[in-house]
Amino acid sequence: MIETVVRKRIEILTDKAIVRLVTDAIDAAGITGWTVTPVKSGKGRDGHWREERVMGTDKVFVLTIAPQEKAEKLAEALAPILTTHGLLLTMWDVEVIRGERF
Amino acid sequence: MIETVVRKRIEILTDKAIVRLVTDAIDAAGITGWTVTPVKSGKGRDGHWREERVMGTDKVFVLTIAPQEKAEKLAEALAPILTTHGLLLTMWDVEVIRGERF
Amino acid sequence: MIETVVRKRIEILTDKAIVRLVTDAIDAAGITGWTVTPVKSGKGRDGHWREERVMGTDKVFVLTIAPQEKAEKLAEALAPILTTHGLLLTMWDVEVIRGERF
Amino acid sequence: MVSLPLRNAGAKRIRMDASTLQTFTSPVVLFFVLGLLAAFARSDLAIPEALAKGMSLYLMAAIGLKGGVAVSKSGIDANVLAALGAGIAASFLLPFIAYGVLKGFAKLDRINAGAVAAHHGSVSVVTFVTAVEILEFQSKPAGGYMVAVMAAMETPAILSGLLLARGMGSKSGQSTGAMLHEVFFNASVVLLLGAFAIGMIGGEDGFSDVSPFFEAGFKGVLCLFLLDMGLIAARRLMDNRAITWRLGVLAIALPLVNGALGTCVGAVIGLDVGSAAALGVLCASASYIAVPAAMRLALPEADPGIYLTMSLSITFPFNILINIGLISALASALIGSGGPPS
Amino acid sequence: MVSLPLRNAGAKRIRMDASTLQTFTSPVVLFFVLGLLAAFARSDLAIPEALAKGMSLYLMAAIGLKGGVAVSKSGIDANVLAALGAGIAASFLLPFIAYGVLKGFAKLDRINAGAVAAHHGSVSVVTFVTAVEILEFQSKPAGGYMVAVMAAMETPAILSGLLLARGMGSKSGQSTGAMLHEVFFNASVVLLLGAFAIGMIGGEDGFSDVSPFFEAGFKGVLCLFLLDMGLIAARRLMDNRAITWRLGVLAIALPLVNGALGTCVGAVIGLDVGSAAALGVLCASASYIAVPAAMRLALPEADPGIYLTMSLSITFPFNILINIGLISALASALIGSGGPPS
Amino acid sequence: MVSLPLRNAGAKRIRMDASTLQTFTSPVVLFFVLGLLAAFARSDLAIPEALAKGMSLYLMAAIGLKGGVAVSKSGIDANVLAALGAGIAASFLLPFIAYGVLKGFAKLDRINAGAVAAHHGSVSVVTFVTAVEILEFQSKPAGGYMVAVMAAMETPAILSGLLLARGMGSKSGQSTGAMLHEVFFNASVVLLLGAFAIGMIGGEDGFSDVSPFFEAGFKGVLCLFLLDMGLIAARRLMDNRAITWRLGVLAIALPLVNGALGTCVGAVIGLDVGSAAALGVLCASASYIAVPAAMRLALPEADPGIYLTMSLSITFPFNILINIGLISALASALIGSGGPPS
Ligand SMILES: Nc1ncnc2c1ncn2[C@@H]1O[C@H](COP(=O)(O)O)[C@@H](O)[C@H]1O
Ligand SMILES: Nc1ncnc2c1ncn2[C@@H]1O[C@H](COP(=O)(O)O)[C@@H](O)[C@H]1O
Ligand SMILES: Nc1ncnc2c1ncn2[C@@H]1O[C@H](COP(=O)(O)O)[C@@H](O)[C@H]1O
Ligand code: NA
Ligand code: NA
Ligand code: NA
Repeated sequence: MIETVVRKRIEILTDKAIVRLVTDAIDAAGITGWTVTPVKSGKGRDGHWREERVMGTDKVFVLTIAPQEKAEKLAEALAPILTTHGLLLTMWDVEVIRGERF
Repeated sequence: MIETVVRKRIEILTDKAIVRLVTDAIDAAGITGWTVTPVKSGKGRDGHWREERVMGTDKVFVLTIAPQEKAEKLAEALAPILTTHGLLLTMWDVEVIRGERF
Repeated sequence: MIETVVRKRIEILTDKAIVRLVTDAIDAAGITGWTVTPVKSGKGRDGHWREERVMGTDKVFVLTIAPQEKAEKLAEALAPILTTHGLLLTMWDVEVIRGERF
Repeated sequence: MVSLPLRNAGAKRIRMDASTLQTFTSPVVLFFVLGLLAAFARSDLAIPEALAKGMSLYLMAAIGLKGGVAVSKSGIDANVLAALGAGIAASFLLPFIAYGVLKGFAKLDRINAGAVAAHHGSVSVVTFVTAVEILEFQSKPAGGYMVAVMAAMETPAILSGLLLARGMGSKSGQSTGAMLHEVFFNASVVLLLGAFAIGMIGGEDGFSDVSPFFEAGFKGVLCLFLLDMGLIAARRLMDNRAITWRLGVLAIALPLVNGALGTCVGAVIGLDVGSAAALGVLCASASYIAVPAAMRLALPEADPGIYLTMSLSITFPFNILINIGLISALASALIGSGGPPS
Repeated sequence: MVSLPLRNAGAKRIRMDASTLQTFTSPVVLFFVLGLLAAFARSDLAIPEALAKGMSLYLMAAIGLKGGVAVSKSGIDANVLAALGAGIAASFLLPFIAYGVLKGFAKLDRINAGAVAAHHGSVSVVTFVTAVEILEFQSKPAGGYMVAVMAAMETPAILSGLLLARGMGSKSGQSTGAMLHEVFFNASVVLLLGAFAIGMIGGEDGFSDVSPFFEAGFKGVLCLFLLDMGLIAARRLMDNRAITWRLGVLAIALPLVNGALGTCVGAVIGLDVGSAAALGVLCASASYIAVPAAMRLALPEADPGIYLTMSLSITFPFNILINIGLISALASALIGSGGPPS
Repeated sequence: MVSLPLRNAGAKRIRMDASTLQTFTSPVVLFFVLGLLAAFARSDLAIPEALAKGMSLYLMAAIGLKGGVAVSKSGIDANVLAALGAGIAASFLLPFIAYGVLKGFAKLDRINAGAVAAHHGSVSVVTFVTAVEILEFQSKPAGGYMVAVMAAMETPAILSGLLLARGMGSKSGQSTGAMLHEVFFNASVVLLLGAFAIGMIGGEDGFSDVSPFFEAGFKGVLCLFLLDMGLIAARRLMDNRAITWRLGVLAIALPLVNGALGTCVGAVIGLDVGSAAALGVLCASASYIAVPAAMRLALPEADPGIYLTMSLSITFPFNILINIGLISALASALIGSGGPPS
């Protein structure tokens, strides 16, 4: 059986306009990489939004795989701006192969 | 260390044409929000489909974060139509910051 | 309360050009289906890449739900080419309804 | 079935072959064939979704505008109203015939038969647009008001299909109100009728401003759009698991019969040859955009593998490649290609 | 406020109504209205994101090229420099007025007032483009250099808005350098000025090659783009939860006042009627693309539900449907539609 | 290397400079430069993926159609066959030269040298299209059949590249059948040849219908597409970590040498000046779409950071900005710009 190790997977929903803030925080936490995936629409406490491109209000997911301690470092770095910047952060444990990479 | 709480993350793969059915069910379960992300193609027991837009057979993911009991309420609400409406539902535990929001 | 069973959810980040390799491996592992979702951009040890379409370097996620043993079979089948083909594989446990389907 | 005013039909040779063959040197049709062939050869050629959607919006806006401008010149007369009435009636009634043969001959269950019937009663915008181009090429232009007829024919068939599938009294999962709203305000109806109204308001003058975009580009866009449709239709056919030979036969027989019926009705109510042919094409065509979306909502148990494959992968190519030619020839035989009876 | 050179204003009847009404038979404006109506009727009509983005790039490239070619012919004279100076000053100063009334009348807090003020000082490319079309249609073409004025007006308002929101000394989360870079090299500034430069370098000759694409298609693309803007503006308005009636009033009063101010300044510095009207429209228009993106970055605490809804869902439609007509009429009244004073 | 029929070469001054400089006032090239500059200035300007893909499909369909229509008039003669043969041979053989210097001079390993060699043997559609525009602008139009030559040159280089990287006997992960299918039915080959066939079948008449779309829009679309290519090429170059100076030198030397070789071969086999230059450009150009996709599949161990950066970020801009001008001048010097020898 192939050997896997446990890492944290963190997913951050963020406005496109401030993606850079998030990826800079990931880099600063010493995490090796990140991946951005598109989002179509959503509803939160602010009401419904559509893919309202052209407008600076559309969102993306930034996801990153990191060891526990770096993940916590990232979560702590982002915590203060979660509310002001309207970020949504979730994380959970995943198994990865080639653990030395993350 | 930052404090996190555990919530359920539910992901539902659904035809675009009936997204509304799913998000209405989420709202009805009292969950605060949801996010829709795009899907490109897939294969299931019905065979391969492509991103067959223009046609009403393309799909999206609807994902929502909710406390355990609301998540169960949603799963129960959707269970009867999973097969007829061709939905695919998975859920798992995630950690979130600002638990009072979900 | 609705009954759920535990399955593995596997997510593979791969170049578009070799998606077929991955989905063939999924089929070969006897898994019932898979779903492909788009990716916008990312950064890894090779540096930043954008959605560099037209070029054969853009990526997608392939995700599949499978029982434990089939998931392991798939992971083992892909392990040897993870590095050469630049794949990123993560997996974790999820609950599904209608477990007989996966 | 109907007594037809076959004005000097004896004197005209049915120019079916010529019309049908001409079709195959038109770039529009050739691009469709290219799409079919590329998909059958399993090429990875594909048009991005956003672009295909954009082209279909463009085609609808353009055909709507054109129709509106035409009507702003010709005005609305008895012919227009007769065509509208005939179209609505056809869309409502044709599903009943289809339902009968789908249950009787092809042994479909009630739900699926109703769903398929709705598709064949409703219309395909692209089939209509292609027919309009081919008819113009053959010097038998259809009246501008036929665009409004098309928009009016999208919806009634959905109602009959649901009636047939569910019966009068039954409840659907979706509230009827939501369904009706979806059906009357769906994107293509709104865009077609909206552009039609803009064309009527702006008239020839208003249109001249935007005609380089909406007119000059039209055929080229249609080429690329049909390339995409060919790819999609053929790929779906190759993945097909649900279509029996009986369903395949009906996917060709229905447009043949509906097309002939529609053309005859057009002749009876006094339409000119191009408009009668266009009415025939509308009856022959089967929806593969608006109706599938409505069916997913209102009849989720029905199998898209059946209704989409029939309308998109069999009826649609058959109409584009063969049936438009046949209908055009029939209209000429019935009415004479010299235009409406004077 | 300013003593205006009202040349024979007495002799001219203010042709406000005519100008304003003419607007409503233009297909460009009618498509915008269609978008508004479709969204209010909750139709699912939508333009794919990639396409809308593409259309906005196209419009900016085309307007930039056109302006550059015009300036390659006319050259850069005192008028051009005066218009540039006036535009930059207006973009920098108008937010101060706006900030005052937003805090005083509408009781907005400092951060949100600064953000909204920045939007109203900056410009909307699409409003400008629509105005240029309407002015041309009314035989009062704006000078080609107004494109450069527009590009120059995008940025200063952002700086004033930030100054107002944060005060001089305060720190923002984002480094100022990054913000300035973002502001000066944002996509629309780069594309507008780049295409402008290409137009100047290539001149009439270079442009003739590409004009079928950039000129002939322009109005049609603008139609579809405004259809999309109508859909988006109306949907946002329906989802609105943050706009009080006082904010609504200001979203109309600001473009009215700013537009009049800008037109007057244009008259004072000696611009021809079309260019003065264009300057008025630039002052009246509010950004809903570049500035929101900058504000997300620099003032993340400000609420997009306020600034975007005001500029996009109220000011923008008001400008397209009514204010451009008013400004055009005012410019004619001030300067005379016979062109610049000779 | 080859004895060339230098007809009155003495009497002609090499008009390299003129040709090369002319290039820089063409909007097409200027938009490419704008893209490069915007990316170097780290602007966020970007063309949506779907749109860029759509534009490339449009360009291929248009160039295919145009070529097909041209051949439907001129017919297929010995020249056409000679050009086809020369192109296929060049595509197959040029990788061997490239492989040699890549291993010898730049010290690349076998796998990467084979992959890079395949790219340089194959062709870039956009480089060809740009060259065709520039050659037409210089009144040295290339023969329509060169489109078919281009399509034929896409594939052979892939086979040689794989041969070189893997040797004759070795096994690849992917079955050879799948690879060959991918290579022969890839989107661009199918669309180019399909549109070419449609152009031949429809001829001048069929084309006139769709020419407003495919012809009038062509240069404008090429402008926007090259803007995007400039952005992508420059961004990749800035992120580059894999290109040594030796590789950089080869990414310029290979197109220089291959372009000269191709032009000379064109002259030897008797092509007219435009077609010989086009053959030279095809030899000089390096694939960055079809071949990278094939290499990901067949040689996954090869590094896209090397082959893509070389062909897309160095060879491509070098060809567009400088080499097309050089090749055009060389062809004129060899053959005379007065057309083919009579
Ligand atoms: N730690 C990570 N978390 C999330 N995505 C990653 C991570 N590392 C790499 N990736 C993704 O994998 C791609 C290739 O990574 P690499 O093979 O390291 O160059 C990157 O472009 C990212 O999209
Ligand atoms: N419970 C939730 N589950 C999933 N996504 C959510 C949830 N709440 C909010 N979101 C997403 O976060 C965005 C902003 O939410 P909010 O800050 O509450 O307005 C929404 O548009 C959704 O896309
Ligand atoms: N085991 C699976 N893992 C991931 N996605 C699946 C799986 N099975 C089905 N799907 C997705 O669900 C869609 C419908 O599946 P089905 O209802 O089995 O035809 C497919 O097109 C896939 O996108
Ligand atoms: Na029909
Ligand atoms: Na303004
Ligand atoms: Na080459």
